[in-house]
Amino acid sequence: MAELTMSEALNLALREAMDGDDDIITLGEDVGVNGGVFRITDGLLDRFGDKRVLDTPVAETGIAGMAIGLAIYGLKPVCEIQFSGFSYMAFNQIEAHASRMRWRSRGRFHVPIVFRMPFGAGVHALEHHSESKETIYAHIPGLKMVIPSGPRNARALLISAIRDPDPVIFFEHKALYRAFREEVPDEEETLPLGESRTAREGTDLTIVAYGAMLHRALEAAEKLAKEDGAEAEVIDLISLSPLDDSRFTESVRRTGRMVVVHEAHRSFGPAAEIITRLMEKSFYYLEAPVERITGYDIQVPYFAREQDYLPSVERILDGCRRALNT
Amino acid sequence: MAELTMSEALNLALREAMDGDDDIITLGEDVGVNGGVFRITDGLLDRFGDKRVLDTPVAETGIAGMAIGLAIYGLKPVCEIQFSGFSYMAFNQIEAHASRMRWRSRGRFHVPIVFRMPFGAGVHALEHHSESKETIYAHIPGLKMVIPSGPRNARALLISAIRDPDPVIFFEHKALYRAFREEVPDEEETLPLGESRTAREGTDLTIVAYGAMLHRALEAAEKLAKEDGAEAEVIDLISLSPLDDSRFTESVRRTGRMVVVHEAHRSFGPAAEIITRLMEKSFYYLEAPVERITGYDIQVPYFAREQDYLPSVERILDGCRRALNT
Amino acid sequence: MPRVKIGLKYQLEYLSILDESGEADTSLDPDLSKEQLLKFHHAMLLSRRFDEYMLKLQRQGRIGTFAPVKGQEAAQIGAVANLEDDDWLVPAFRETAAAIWRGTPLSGMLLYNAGYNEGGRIPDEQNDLPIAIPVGSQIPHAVGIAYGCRYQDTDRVALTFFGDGATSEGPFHEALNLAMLFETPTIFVCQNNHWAISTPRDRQTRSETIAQKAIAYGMPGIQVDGNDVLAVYCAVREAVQRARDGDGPTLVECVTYRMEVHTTADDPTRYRDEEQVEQWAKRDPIERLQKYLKHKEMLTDEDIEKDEKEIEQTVKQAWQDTKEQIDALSDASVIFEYLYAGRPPYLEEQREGFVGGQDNG
Amino acid sequence: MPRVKIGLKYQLEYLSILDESGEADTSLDPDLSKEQLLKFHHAMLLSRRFDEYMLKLQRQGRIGTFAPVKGQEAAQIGAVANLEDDDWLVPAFRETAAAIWRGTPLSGMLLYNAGYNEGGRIPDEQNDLPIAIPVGSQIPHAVGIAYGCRYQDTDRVALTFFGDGATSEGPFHEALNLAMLFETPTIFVCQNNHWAISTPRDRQTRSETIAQKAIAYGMPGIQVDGNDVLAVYCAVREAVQRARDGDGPTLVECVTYRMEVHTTADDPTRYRDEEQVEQWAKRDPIERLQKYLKHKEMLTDEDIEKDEKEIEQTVKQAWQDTKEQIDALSDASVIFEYLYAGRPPYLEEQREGFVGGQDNG
Ligand SMILES: Cc1ncc(C[n+]2csc(CCOP(=O)(O)OP(=O)(O)O)c2C)c(N)n1
Ligand SMILES: Cc1ncc(C[n+]2csc(CCOP(=O)(O)OP(=O)(O)O)c2C)c(N)n1
Ligand SMILES: [Mg+2]
Ligand SMILES: [Mg+2]
Repeated sequence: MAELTMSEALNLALREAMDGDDDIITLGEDVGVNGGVFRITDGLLDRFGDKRVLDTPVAETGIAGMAIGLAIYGLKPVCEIQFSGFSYMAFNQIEAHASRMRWRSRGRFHVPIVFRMPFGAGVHALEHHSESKETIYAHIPGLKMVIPSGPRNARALLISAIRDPDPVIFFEHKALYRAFREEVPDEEETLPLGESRTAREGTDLTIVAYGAMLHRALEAAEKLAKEDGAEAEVIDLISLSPLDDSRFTESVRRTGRMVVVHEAHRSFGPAAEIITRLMEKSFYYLEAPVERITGYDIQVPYFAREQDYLPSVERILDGCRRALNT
Repeated sequence: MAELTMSEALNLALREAMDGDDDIITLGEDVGVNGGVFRITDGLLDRFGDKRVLDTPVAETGIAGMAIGLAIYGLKPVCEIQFSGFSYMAFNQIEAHASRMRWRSRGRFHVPIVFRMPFGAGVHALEHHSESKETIYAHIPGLKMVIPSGPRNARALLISAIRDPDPVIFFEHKALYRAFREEVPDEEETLPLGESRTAREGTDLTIVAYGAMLHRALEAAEKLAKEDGAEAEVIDLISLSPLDDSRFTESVRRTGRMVVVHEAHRSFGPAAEIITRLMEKSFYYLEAPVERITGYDIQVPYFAREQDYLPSVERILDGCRRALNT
Repeated sequence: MPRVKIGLKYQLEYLSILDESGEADTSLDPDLSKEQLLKFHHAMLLSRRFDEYMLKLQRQGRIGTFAPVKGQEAAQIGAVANLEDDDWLVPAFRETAAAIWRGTPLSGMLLYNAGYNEGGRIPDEQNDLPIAIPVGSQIPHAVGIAYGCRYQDTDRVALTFFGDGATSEGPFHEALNLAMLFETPTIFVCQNNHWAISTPRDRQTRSETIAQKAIAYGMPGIQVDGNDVLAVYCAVREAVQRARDGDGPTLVECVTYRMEVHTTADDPTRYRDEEQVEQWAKRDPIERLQKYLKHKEMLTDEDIEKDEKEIEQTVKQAWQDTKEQIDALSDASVIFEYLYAGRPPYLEEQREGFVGGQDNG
Repeated sequence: MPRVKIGLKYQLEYLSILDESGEADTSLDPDLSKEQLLKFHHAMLLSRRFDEYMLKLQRQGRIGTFAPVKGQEAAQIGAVANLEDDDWLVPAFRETAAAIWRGTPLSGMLLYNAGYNEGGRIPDEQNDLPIAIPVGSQIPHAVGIAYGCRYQDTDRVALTFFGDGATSEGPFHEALNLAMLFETPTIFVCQNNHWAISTPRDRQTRSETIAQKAIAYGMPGIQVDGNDVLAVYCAVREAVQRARDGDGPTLVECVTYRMEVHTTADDPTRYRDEEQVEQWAKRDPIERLQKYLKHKEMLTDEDIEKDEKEIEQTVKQAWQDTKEQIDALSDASVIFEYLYAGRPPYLEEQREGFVGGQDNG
């Protein structure tokens, strides 16, 4: 057992996966000599050589398109898109080809690619470096969309994503990279994609969150317990697609109340889908309107005010209280 | 008053707008000599010359980026993206620049661009020619997203969109281009963006739809009236962004039941936002779970089976009956 | 060296072997075997007739929109004739002749054009990608595939087709640059057919040739007479050889002409002069090859007639097969297949709802 | 004409006027006025010192990440010095020197780098676009703007800056092609500073020069010594003249060097040799200009010292101003501004919730 940060855990996952499988190739801007701008690919070039760790030019469409070719050929590319805000440069490749190759070829080809992308606000970064537009990817059939919440599950999920036979959009929250350490087992660990987890048990209210906001949700839950004596169950979604709607549905059947938290924009954001699934599956169990505590429908402000954009623990707590008191 | 098809009405709108304002420039693939692959720009080149009607190379990023430059300079470009399925080639320009230029420059610049795009299934087209991914655009702050449902409102909305000081994604449903004729007044008509309309009045149930699905919703409403004696109110959303949530909310306060219809994919699609807004604003008025009748979470099948993908009148009717009978 | 000329590494060339009357430049004639040449001829003729047949079917409403290949047979056959079976082909959407050469069943293409996803399946063992519709978007795939070929120490190559219009798209640019950087064994074959729907070649780009775009990447480029199957064959042969030898990619521009509508949804009378089409008809690649073959006494009018008859049968049979395949197709619930390796729960619910005739939330 | 060489229209050239010791090639020296040359010098020096000051502020945690300009002052000043006030400038994200020349207040740049959106506002009447971060994405804007200039029959031009890395991106390609097709008065200035974060120039593209990429569009291109402000000035002057005369766009490659970190989040010791940096230090654009000016007896060490002092004051004052501006900034609810011309109801609800300290649905 080692105590790792999420960035170390992701690095470990890549190393482990690549150690065990020569078909895995890592490519992207600055992933080789520089080890990635967040050092997630640190040491891979030395270990695996420049045939397996490709420093590419600044060309997201080319990177994604080349990765699709690699995958069709039979390899397993892991692309780093330097920031999710630049993935739109490659959006056509992802929408038109990665998501459809299995389908278009009726199973003749499939594209086991992982598109790794740092996302999210809170690290004092520049414009386009703080986006949370996971909705866009979650909406596209044929893609999977995974968001780990800490070192241990990040490592397990990345290995699973690399082995998954389908394209996975893998969002890594920048604010979590070095936020805390967690025990990560020495032996390999995987986690199924498409399954959420219960991060905290509770009986009075269900909070659904993921990524960095999970930790604010947990903090709010602790405060709620201390200050209001109410126990919130906190669900960590992990996968937005496939969306595991069974766990939160089951939870709300017990608690009757739900708060959904994310830093993506509010309108047409993930919370809407989660709330709708709940309504479809557990309408009559709901005792109060669901609250959504989200990023606003504005661009993420530059860093002096990025916290004003993000759901704060206070906002989450207020949402919980409204849900509890109606 | 002339009886026009929607394609004729859109052509009229472009002509009228360009007649009155030299700053309006139309650009896109095949929009000049060929008059557009759907003939929406027919005759514009002859009338306005090749300085105002630009046949571009096949380069969506370039088209969108050039349009942004034109708009910053002070002109009012109307871009045709040949099919919405190819707009992803320009997605970075739209997300990173069109939607943000006012914001990034603190109002110094703004970009009054209309991105016209045919979308939707039902005309026996090829792959990528039948998409309905309006969610993606509706989710992005700084964009407006408009979808007309017939000749008369298409003409009025296009003129409003062109005059709007902000970027508007204007989705034109291919199956409506020549589906029917409607009286279009001789004098200019505009419609405010961000306002929905009531397409049919009713008291028992509210159906929310837009684009081509509006007409299926209306058909279902007629059947429902005839076969079940229930009167559905049908709301035509028109704008997805800004989303007018007041009209359908008000309607459901009267009817207590809602069915949302769209051909976009189901998960993380527009219905989720509509349902969530309703829940946030009228939770206690809801007498039954809201039904969503949508395209499935699959790629639109090739044309022999595209109708299997689309919400049929039957599916809508079933949804209405479920909403009424629970 | 204050103001000096910069010498460029690669010199562009133009290659043509067969002239319009079918006369070959003897110094360049690759002297292919009769068998090989007749195979070219048969494939080009079959492709032409199949194309014409599909156009008829489309006009009768039996199949949907498609992009006719007429006029571009030499550019396609001359190119893919250089590939081994397990080399890779990455087409755009107008490569009917190439697909025929590679072994794609005609009935599969018809099924595709009749609107059934099943038609998109490429036979196992045939290393061809399905049709790619977003212009230029397939080009980077040929870089990744070719990289894979080298990575696994094979001498396989990847050849990709695209049009003059596609060269204006970003993915073309990014792909060629990547291919040079990683020295992938990719052959980029541009079929410059002078049109991108209604946009003529000289409104697509101001470069005098498409071939010279290779210079932007330090890549060798060559322009060939694309209606001359021998010239295309020889130019692509060089490019394939270079790729197999580990010397990286090449851009080959085939100058040809789209003799038909862009697709069956298009009306070229709106934007192009019939005269230009007539001029190009004189350079027809099939006629030219026939003249050459007759001159070489490898082909007679009787041979052609025989071939034509056989082809007529093949094509009709293909449509028969397709109709039977359509009749035998299982129910429409196949639309829920091939999204993922497995079907996630929400999708299974949707499928069940579809099968059961009711929407599942 | 079976196998023939294709002649290319444009001959590429390399231009250099000042050598590394500050000696000018007299046949090429543009003989600028003393006033003009001292203005260059002042702007370059101010830019250098401002950059260094910002680096200090960043290291002290007072401002956030930014991209230092050190080493590229000649490439920027030499280029923008050709613009009239109402010409347009379309920068990327490293154009501090150009912004200074154009009149952007230092305090605005500091405010931006301190994380306040207010810093992004360009003064009215200054036709500069805000910083564009997605690499290469700003290039097409300079085509549209330049089109507008011609459309309204002005002789204004648009000049855009981008890096060597940006030339690998699709938007670069699409923009240059469009500019040639519509003959827009656009000047494309590539600052080839040899690095794109950790990727060296020769791993960015295999073309021997960036300038030759112009050939792909039939566009004139030229490579210049980007640390030679006179060479940059002259090359861009030609390009601007061509643009004003209605003769379309030009690609100018300025060969220069990024002397600092990529951004303050970057650690170049991981990927580059200090030796290379030292080599380039000998070609420093400011020193070179100073030698030239001294040689011409237009500048003395005392003049420089005086200028340095003045600059020190200017820079410190700018930071004072910025701090005051920050203190005077209104509450954070400004984050709800400038999304649209008006504020739609749902957004107003969100703003009200924010101001009132509670979430509004
Ligand atoms: C990205 C994209 N934009 C637009 C279209 C519509 N479209 C289909 S073919 C075509 C022209 C392509 O021209 P070219 O590359 O020369 O190929 P050709 O049709 O001549 O074979 C266009 C614009 C498309 N399919 N994809
Ligand atoms: C589309 C996009 N991809 C990646 C990045 C991250 N990034 C910022 S600068 C840079 C390198 C740019 O190199 P170059 O164009 O040479 O400009 P320079 O930094 O040398 O000024 C990269 C990859 C980005 N900003 N935008
Ligand atoms: Mg073409
Ligand atoms: Mg650089």
